[in-house]
Amino acid sequence: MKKIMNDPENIVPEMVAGLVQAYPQHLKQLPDTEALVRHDEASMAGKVGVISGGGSGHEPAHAGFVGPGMLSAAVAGQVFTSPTPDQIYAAIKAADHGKGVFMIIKNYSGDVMNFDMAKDLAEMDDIAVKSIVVDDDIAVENSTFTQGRRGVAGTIFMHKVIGAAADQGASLDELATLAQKVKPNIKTIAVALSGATVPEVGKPGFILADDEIEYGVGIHGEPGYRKEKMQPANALASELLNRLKAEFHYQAGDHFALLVNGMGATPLMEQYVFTHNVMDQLAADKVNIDFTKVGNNLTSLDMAGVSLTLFKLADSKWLQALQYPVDTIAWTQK
Amino acid sequence: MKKIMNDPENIVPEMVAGLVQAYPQHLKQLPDTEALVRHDEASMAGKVGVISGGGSGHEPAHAGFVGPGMLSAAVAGQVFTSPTPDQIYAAIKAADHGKGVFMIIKNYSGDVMNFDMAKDLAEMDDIAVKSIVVDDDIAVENSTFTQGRRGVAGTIFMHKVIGAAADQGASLDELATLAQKVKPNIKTIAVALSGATVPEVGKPGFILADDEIEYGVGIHGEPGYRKEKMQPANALASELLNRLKAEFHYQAGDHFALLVNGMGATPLMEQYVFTHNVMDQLAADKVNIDFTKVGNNLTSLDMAGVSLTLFKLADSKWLQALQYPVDTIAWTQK
Amino acid sequence: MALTLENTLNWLHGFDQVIEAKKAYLSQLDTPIGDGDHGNNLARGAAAIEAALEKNKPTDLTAALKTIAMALVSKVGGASGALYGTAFLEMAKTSQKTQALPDLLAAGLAGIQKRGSATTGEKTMVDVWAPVVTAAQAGELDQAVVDQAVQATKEMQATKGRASYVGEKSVGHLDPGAVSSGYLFTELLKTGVDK
Amino acid sequence: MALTLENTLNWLHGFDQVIEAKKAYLSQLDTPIGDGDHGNNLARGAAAIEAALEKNKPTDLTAALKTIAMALVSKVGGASGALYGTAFLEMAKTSQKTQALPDLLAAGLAGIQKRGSATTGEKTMVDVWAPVVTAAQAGELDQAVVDQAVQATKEMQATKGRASYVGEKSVGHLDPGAVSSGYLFTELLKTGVDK
Ligand SMILES: Nc1ncnc2c1ncn2[C@@H]1O[C@H](COP(=O)(O)OP(=O)(O)O)[C@@H](O)[C@H]1O
Ligand SMILES: Nc1ncnc2c1ncn2[C@@H]1O[C@H](COP(=O)(O)OP(=O)(O)O)[C@@H](O)[C@H]1O
Ligand SMILES: [Mg+2]
Ligand SMILES: [Mg+2]
Ligand SMILES: [Mg+2]
Ligand SMILES: [Mg+2]
Repeated sequence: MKKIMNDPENIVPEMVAGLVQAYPQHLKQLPDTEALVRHDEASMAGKVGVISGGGSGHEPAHAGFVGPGMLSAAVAGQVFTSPTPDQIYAAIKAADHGKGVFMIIKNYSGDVMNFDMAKDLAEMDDIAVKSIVVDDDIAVENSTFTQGRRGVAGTIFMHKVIGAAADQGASLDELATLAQKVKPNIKTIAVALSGATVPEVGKPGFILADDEIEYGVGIHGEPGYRKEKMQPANALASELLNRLKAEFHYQAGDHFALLVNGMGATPLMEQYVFTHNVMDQLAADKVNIDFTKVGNNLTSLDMAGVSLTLFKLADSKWLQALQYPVDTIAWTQK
Repeated sequence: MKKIMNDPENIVPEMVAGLVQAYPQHLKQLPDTEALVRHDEASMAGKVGVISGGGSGHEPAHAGFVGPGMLSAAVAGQVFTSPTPDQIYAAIKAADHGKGVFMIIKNYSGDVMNFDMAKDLAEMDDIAVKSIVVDDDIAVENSTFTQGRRGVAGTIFMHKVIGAAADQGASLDELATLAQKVKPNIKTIAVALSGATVPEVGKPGFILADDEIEYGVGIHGEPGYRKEKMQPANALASELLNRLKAEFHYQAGDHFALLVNGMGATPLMEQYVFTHNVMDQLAADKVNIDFTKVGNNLTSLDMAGVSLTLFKLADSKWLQALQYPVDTIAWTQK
Repeated sequence: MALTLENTLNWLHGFDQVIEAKKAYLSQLDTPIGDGDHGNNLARGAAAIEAALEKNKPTDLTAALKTIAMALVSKVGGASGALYGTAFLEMAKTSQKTQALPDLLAAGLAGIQKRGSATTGEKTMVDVWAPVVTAAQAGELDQAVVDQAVQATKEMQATKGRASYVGEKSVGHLDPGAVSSGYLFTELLKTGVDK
Repeated sequence: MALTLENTLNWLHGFDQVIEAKKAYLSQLDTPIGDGDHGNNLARGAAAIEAALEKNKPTDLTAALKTIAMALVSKVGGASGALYGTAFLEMAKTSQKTQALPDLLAAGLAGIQKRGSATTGEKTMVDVWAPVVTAAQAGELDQAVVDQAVQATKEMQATKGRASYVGEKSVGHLDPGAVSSGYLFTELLKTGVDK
């Protein structure tokens, strides 16, 4: 393992320090935490705060999405490990401007439990907190025999839609209702070409052969649903789209937003080729893609691969929310 | 080699197709070329056109920097291979709105010769063309015994400064003068952790051992100045900063812009850690960093590593140019 | 069978040492069915417990358990941080009323179940805590109970926690949280509190 | 010693086949001292020449040379595209006045030097073109001249082109553009134009 780092135990604090040094116009670090809040205090006045976070290793998520029109604050846990309740609570306090705080959580037991504990702490201080648990990864069966589906890259669409609504003055209850409506319309599926190496572990979480890929891998290297020989981009696109089609039963004339997300080590060149194949296939099905985003948005350290998210724009306001102005490190739009 | 692609011979046209499908609001493809021009025609009216380009494999450069405030058009050659003069000429024609066209070229023989040929073609059609050849890579000795220094990631600062000036109405001559002034103030040096694999070649251009790095590698895998054992991020930062310091002889109170550029396979987490170490060391030298950008801006396919660019802000207008509004796929700023 | 300030400190010192020693093994157990961090997570917690006990120097059992809980809650992260943290927090609360080991462990288990809503048979640390509590309440807690409980998680299919995402493939692997809980109770027994 | 439509077509067909066959080798030569694409670059050009000659069916030498030049210019890219393209464009221009081989090759060389401003000894294709032109002008062009010129690039240190970035390390490697130029002249000789 070669990684640009110093002591692996300090990789998260050093990363957070780098973020704040590089982008003081966007972020402020809360004292004694790895929680980052918007530099622009005024943009939060009188609005519900929106926070998110989780383990580190998914950069630019989540701090890269903190700013006007999106998150109020983000909390960075250790690599692939939920942040602790005290840190989440610090973010809640910083994000609260009298209207309460909405938390966007990815469905992992650690995240759910630690954010829940933080909510308990906040409620003891009379801060109103509501939350949504995003579970967009269709690779995992959605049965009572699991913890439910995992929350992965589609979460950034939730950040964007909720962030836009909060910026426009939606109440905490309205955000909770909106999030519940949006949630079943965001679905994601990934393919991995290589495993990610957690700095403190020093070797990949899983190993694929030189000609092997794995469908359905999670953002911490959780196993997927099938390994097979490497396929052309076009075939990868078909496989992943077929899975999404089986979920959405999409039809000619349907409207979607599309996210092609690089897992960390896959160059943009490959992501654009993949996007091309995906969009051609969707066009053949006469599905409308009204919004597209391509790039490393919610990564898995140095994993090679991509994930594909479709967000069914069942309500035209959701497209407006995606197009709403935003000013963060990783997503800026006029 | 596992890459998300179809036929490697078609990787560039498929990538360009994906770009245009994903971002029609930013880019238009010129017929029968891999040249991309701003979607927003009106933003170019009455202004000097600014074009750039080069071999592909450096994404998001160069198409990712096409838009109001930056490039008018970009030309994508085959992977690591200069685009051909006919395609460059098509970009010149699309970028020309009566005030001429300024070309930003990276110092590689292929690029220089093909852009020169395109200029010959344009001048036969009475389009005024001027250009700058950026040579920011200090890894290579700047002697008469080489083709001069290579043009690498610092070029995007040139795109930004020239793009801002063009947008504010600078003439072709003014842009040429500005570019000449800016050029010696941009300097870059890289460290590679692994080599890049050209899709059609199928194996890495160079191979580093599991614990080995190479300083000074170029963006096409051109050899650097020293191989050694992997070092902590802090030591990498010192090595690269010492080289830059020896060039700039910077002193307490100097003002710089900073670019930390990922080579393609290096996660943002590592880039932020490296940024932190770099900025701490610059702060210790009491050097002011007035502008910072971190991320994959001018990559080398799937190479792991980073490059470090310092841009001496000898004229305060240059900082304003960096901060000037821009609206492209990869660099958006209000 | 009661916890005291002294045996609790011995207990946790022992646990912290084992965790540090078994850090790599625990993360390795977490690799096929999880995300490979359980050992690193707990090692951060173990170091934090040592530092906090050193710094706070608690003078009664409740203070000690609370110090331990807060160290876990604020340093471990992940599922196990919230779970172990809640367990020790509930034990601290209960210790104000009783110091009886079975009651304290039962309070810890209740905390884990409140936080994670897992029952037995779901291949989690609950599968170690629950039989240990039952045995302690019956006055029959010994190393065999602990070892059997840990081993039993091997053949279970996970339906809670990250391992549930692996589905059937979780069968055949020990649960990392069960193994670390096994260390916790092994160290408890070493203090002789059950004698 | 004159180029005709017929021997030029034979010449280029031969060249295109060799390039396709030697594509991997040429890229391999370009790896230690360049960016490993010279074979792929020229293979695109070779295919384009074949396609363009097939499509345009030129009926005189000038048209043939121009077709070849445009195919190279628009498909090869990189340094070699501009250089080979300019060489054939200059040969096309000159062929309107003379079809004598030495004059045409000299025009090609002049084009390469105008475009790339390299002289001999800089480890580029000029180090093959220049001795070939000299020999042709003296009526002494044969395979030995070509082979010697190519081999001589091995011990040179590059001061032009991408290989110049390697500095001293370029010594000991054949120059890829010199090798491909060697193929060009080898195929030229095979047409018997020198007889
Ligand atoms: N809902 C739950 N209830 C009880 N224990 C659980 C639950 N979810 C996870 N665990 C325990 O946590 C352990 C994993 O801890 P750890 O690896 O530190 O956290 P994470 O899964 O967040 O990476 C599992 O082995 C399991 O014993
Ligand atoms: N300035 C120059 N003058 C003459 N020949 C040159 C010059 N620069 C490069 N070359 C030739 O071009 C060859 C490299 O071609 P190629 O690999 O296709 O282009 P690139 O260097 O752009 O990748 C070199 O081996 C050399 O012979
Ligand atoms: Mg974890
Ligand atoms: Mg090249
Ligand atoms: Mg884990
Ligand atoms: Mg080359």
